[in-house]
Order: sequence, then C-alpha cells, then structure tokens
Amino acid sequence: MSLAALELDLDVFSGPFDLLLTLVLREEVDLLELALADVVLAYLDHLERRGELDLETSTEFIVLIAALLELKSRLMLTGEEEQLLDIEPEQAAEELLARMLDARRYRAASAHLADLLAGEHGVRFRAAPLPANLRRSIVLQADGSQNPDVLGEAIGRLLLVPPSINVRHIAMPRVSVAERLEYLRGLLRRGCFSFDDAVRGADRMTVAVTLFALLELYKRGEAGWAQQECFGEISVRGLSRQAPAPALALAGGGSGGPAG
Amino acid sequence: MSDAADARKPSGAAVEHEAELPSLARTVEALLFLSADPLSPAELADATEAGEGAVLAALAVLAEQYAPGRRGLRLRELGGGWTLASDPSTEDAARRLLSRPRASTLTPAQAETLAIVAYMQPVSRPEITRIRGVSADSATATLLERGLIEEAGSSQFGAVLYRTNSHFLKLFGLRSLEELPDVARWDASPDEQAELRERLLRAGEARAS
Amino acid sequence: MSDAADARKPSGAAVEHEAELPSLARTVEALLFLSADPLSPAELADATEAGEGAVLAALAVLAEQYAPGRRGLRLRELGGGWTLASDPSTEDAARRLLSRPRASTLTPAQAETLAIVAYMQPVSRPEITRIRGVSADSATATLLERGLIEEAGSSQFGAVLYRTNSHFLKLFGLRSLEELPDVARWDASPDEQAELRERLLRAGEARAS
Repeated sequence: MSLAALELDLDVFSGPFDLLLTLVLREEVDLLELALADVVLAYLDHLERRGELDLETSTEFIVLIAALLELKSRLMLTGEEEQLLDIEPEQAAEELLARMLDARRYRAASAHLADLLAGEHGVRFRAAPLPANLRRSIVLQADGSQNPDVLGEAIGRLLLVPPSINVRHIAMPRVSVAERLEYLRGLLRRGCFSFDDAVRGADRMTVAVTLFALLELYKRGEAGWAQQECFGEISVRGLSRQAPAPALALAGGGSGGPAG
Repeated sequence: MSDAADARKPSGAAVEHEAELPSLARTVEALLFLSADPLSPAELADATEAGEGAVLAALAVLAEQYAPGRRGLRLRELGGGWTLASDPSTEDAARRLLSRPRASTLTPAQAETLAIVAYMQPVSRPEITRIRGVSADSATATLLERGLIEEAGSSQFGAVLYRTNSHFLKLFGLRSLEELPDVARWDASPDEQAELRERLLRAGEARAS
Repeated sequence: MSDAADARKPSGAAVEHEAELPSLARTVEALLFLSADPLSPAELADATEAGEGAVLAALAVLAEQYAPGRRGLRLRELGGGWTLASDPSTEDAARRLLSRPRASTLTPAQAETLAIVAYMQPVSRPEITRIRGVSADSATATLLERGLIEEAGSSQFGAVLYRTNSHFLKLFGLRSLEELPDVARWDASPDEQAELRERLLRAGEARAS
C-alpha cells in the first residue's frame, strides 16, 4: 500500500496526500493554513479502516509529517528568526547562564526542603472522620447562600473563544523548497555529495528547507543517503527507483543536518 | 520499643514524675491517637512488639491519665477495643468550631466545573476537561465531596457522568434547574446559533490549542 | 465554657492536682484532637468563647503537658496554628500498626518542582518547566495528588497557577512560609558565576569552530 491511497478532506485541501505534498512544495497550498493535526487524524482513521499497520509506509508518513511540522514551525517563527540567528554568542551565553543559575538555586532549595521533610520523619497527624454526633452539623450550610450568577458568569467565561493568532504578517521564506530541489538535483547529476557540503555557509532556514527538499527526493526515489555515525557526515547519492534507502537512516540525517 | 526517647527529655525542665508516661504507654497513646478505629489489646501488642499483659498495664496507666474530668479527651472501651474520643463536655465548642461553613466560596475552577455540570448535565469528566481546556479532576472531586454533584451512570464510552442534586438546588436557592440564569445574559457571542454544548466544546478546544 | 464537666469527676478517684487540666485547656485539647488542620488562637478563641489571651495561656499549659519525652503526642505550632502530632519515637510502632510508611520521600523532580512552587507561588506549569529546563507535568500531578500543592486560579494567559497549602506546611514542620530561608542564599557566588560564564563561552566557541 502506498501513502497515495490516503485521501484527505481538510479545510484548505481535499484530495490524496501525495497531491497535497506536491502542492505544498509548489507553494500552491499555504502550509500555514494547513492543519497538520487533521492530516495526522486522517491518517490514523485510514490506518484503522485498513486494520493493519504497514511499517514502511507508517515510517514514511511520520518522516514526511515531521518534515512538514518542522517547516511549518519555522515558517511561523520567521519573524523571530532574524533575532535568533543574529544573537551574539555572549548574549546567548548570558541567557543560558541566567537559566542555569535559576535552576541551580531551586535545586539547592529542593535539597533544603528534602532535609526539612527528613527531619519530620516519624511525625504523624491524625486523619479520622469527625465523630457522628459532630458530623451532622458540618454540612449545615445555609440554603440559598450561594449566588447562581456565579454559575452564569462561569459559563459565559467558558463560551469566550480566544482570539486566534494572526500570522498574516509573517514574511514568506526567502528560500523555497522548489529552489532547493533544483539545487540538489544539480548536485546529484554531478555524483555523490555530503549534506554538509550542500548547505555549507547557509543559514538555518536554508538548511531546514534543503533537508525538506532532500526528504522529497527520497520520497520520489531520486536520492538515498547513508550516515556512518550519529551526527556524522551524511553522504547523499542518486538512486534509480528500485532501491530505496533504509528509512531509519533518515532520523540521523534529520538531526545531523540542522545541528551541523 | 526502645527507651531512646527518654534521652531527649530537656534536662532543665521541671517535670513532675506523674506527668511523664512510661515508654510503652506513650507509644500506645500515640497509636490510639492515630487510629480512627478502636484498637484491641492484641493489635496494640503486635504493633508495639510488647506482651498483651504489658499493653493492658499501659492502657491502665492511660485510663488513669484520661480519667473523666482530667483532660479534654477520654479513653473509651468500645467493641472490644480502645479508642480516644473528645470529652462530651467539649461538644459545644467543637460544634461552634466545626459546624462553621468552611470553604463556602467556590474557587474559579470549581465554579466553572459546577457550571458545566449544572448547564450540561449529565456530563462526563473528559467532556468537562475538553470544555475547560484543562483538567477538572481535582475540582470534580471537591464538588463530589461537598455533595454538590453526584454520579449519574456512565456514558456510552464508559465514562462516569455527573449531575447536580437537590443539595445543589437548595444551596443556590433554586426551585429547579430551569431557574439557572439565562446563558444569553453572559453570552459573549449571542449571534451564534449552534447548540450550547457544541459552542462550549469549540471554545474549549480553541483555548487548549 | 461552663465548669459543668468538673461535677462529673468521680469523687473517689485519687487525682493528682497537676494532672488535672483547667477547663479551657481541656476544651482546647479536644478541639486540637478533632480538627484535621492546625487551629489558630483566634479560631480557638471563637470556638471556646474565651479571650485570645486565655487561649494562649491554655496552649501554654498544654505545651508543658506535651513537652518532648512526656507523652506519645506533641503539641506543634504549624502553618499558623496549633496541632497535635505523634511523637517521632513512636514511628516504628505506628508503621507496624498502619502498615504503611509515612509518605516522606520526594523524588528529585518532585522536590525541585515543590521548591519552585514554594518560593515563586503562585506559579504556572510552563514557568516551572522553564526554570527546570525539563517538563514538570508528572511531578506537578503527583504533588497535586499528594495534596502538597493546589490550584490557585489562572494566569493572564490562562495557565493554571499553583501554590503550596497548609498540608505542605504541616508535613514539612513549618509554622509559615516565612520560615523558608531566603532563596538567594543558594545563589552562586560572583566567582562561581564568572567561572560558569567562561566555561559556557568556551563550549560555545568549541561548537562554532
């Protein structure tokens, strides 16, 4: 079975999952408007209907949806991306340091609390219900002592829909997946290359989009890759469609790429 | 039972000999204090690792200590066991202390949970959680304990359902549930036509996301 | 409070004068025994219809009666009030009787979460997570379940806020939150901070190169 059989009926898209991917890549469907949770739910429904779990396609789906999530979260963060990227090492270190000091302070305080608790070892309190003759009076709360408006206000509060976050102002990415796809295909025509080489000197957004393009090449059976060790070099090679690379190698590639 | 505790006695304190209990009597006193139910001499002997004779002697010491009129507590023999109880002479004060309506105001979480149960009943805890956007477990437990809501069977998915009860109506001065304030008075978005339950769930999901 | 109880004293009993508590002290003793929570002098004064000064005097009499080493119980000042508790020397027997250890241990994650709540209350779970650097969800749930912390409304962003409660004070033997030492005493010294900063920068450079 293939993921192509996954039919979606979403707010912004209706059709097979494959087509959705293509449209996202061509930027004809706005990833920001796509509720990825709905795609996952549709896939789970799909699995349930089939009544069997195909590990290969499930892995493929997880990888693709993870890549979409990553890309979407980066799209949503574009506004802050500049700041995140341009942060000075000293400033980053100061922030990290402040956090470490905070954590350290409360870890020490927790040791003090643990000492206090140990010091109370053996002290027990009585936990017994009130004797029956006294118990009767405790529920004696005046009738009508509570105001029903409290309940109305609470329901009104719960009916409030929080304003949705407006993401319209977020700039479009400067790199497109289509662009990176062409770039990778160009490299492939010349033979093997390492992912690090392919993104050398690129900013984090470009690295992420390149990774996504690479996933797309894998999905189409145009490229495969190998990574000898965790966080090690990923070498990418062209593939004729018959021999897909082991899907698991992808996980290493995913974490190795942006970290490099 | 060791006598180590004696070593902790402050040396400078002017301690009457009569007021200091023997070690086993002290332990038995603590066990009677901690236990909600009467304890038999056999249970006390097991717990203190003393003989039943020694336990009976310790109980006799305590019985003298707690003789009527001496303390605010009494040592009483009930159904073959021994228990500490408040002296009847203290009952008026106990009633003044304990019959006071404590925690009579609802926390915001409790008010929300109670409102959901009141307007939507019967309603399950998962549904309450979905509407509030956060867990309602502790609020539900408190409302149950305070007798404002009660269980009303199970939903088709096996979740316990809750409803309000007559104590709730009395406390809020309502003759029936129809007297609950009209939601429209508090409605944030009156133009929407959807059913209350549906709108609550939608708002809850927007909050939780 | 009437002295009617004295009339019931069996005339034949050989009663040491020292062992017979004054009427108000007897009532206060019974109230402390009945109440699940520590009682403040004001609450005791209301219930006994006596003055607060008289209540304090009665508490002083009880404090002497329950001085360490004299009885199986202790009078403790905790969480802004007074309460009776078992003497630690009776713990072995109590554990055998109740066949459960006193719940006295916290995992490091629970202790850290509790420390953050104790010092920063009211505080939200995201804030706790930010300080700890790892999720505090399960620790928070356990602390809630054990009744050491409780919900305290919502933040302006809708996150549930948490605070410690009187059970926390009881269990940790604290008269009030003010008894917690100033958290700044555990801050790193300027030297240590400088060293940490330098190590961080070195690590950052190593990664960048």
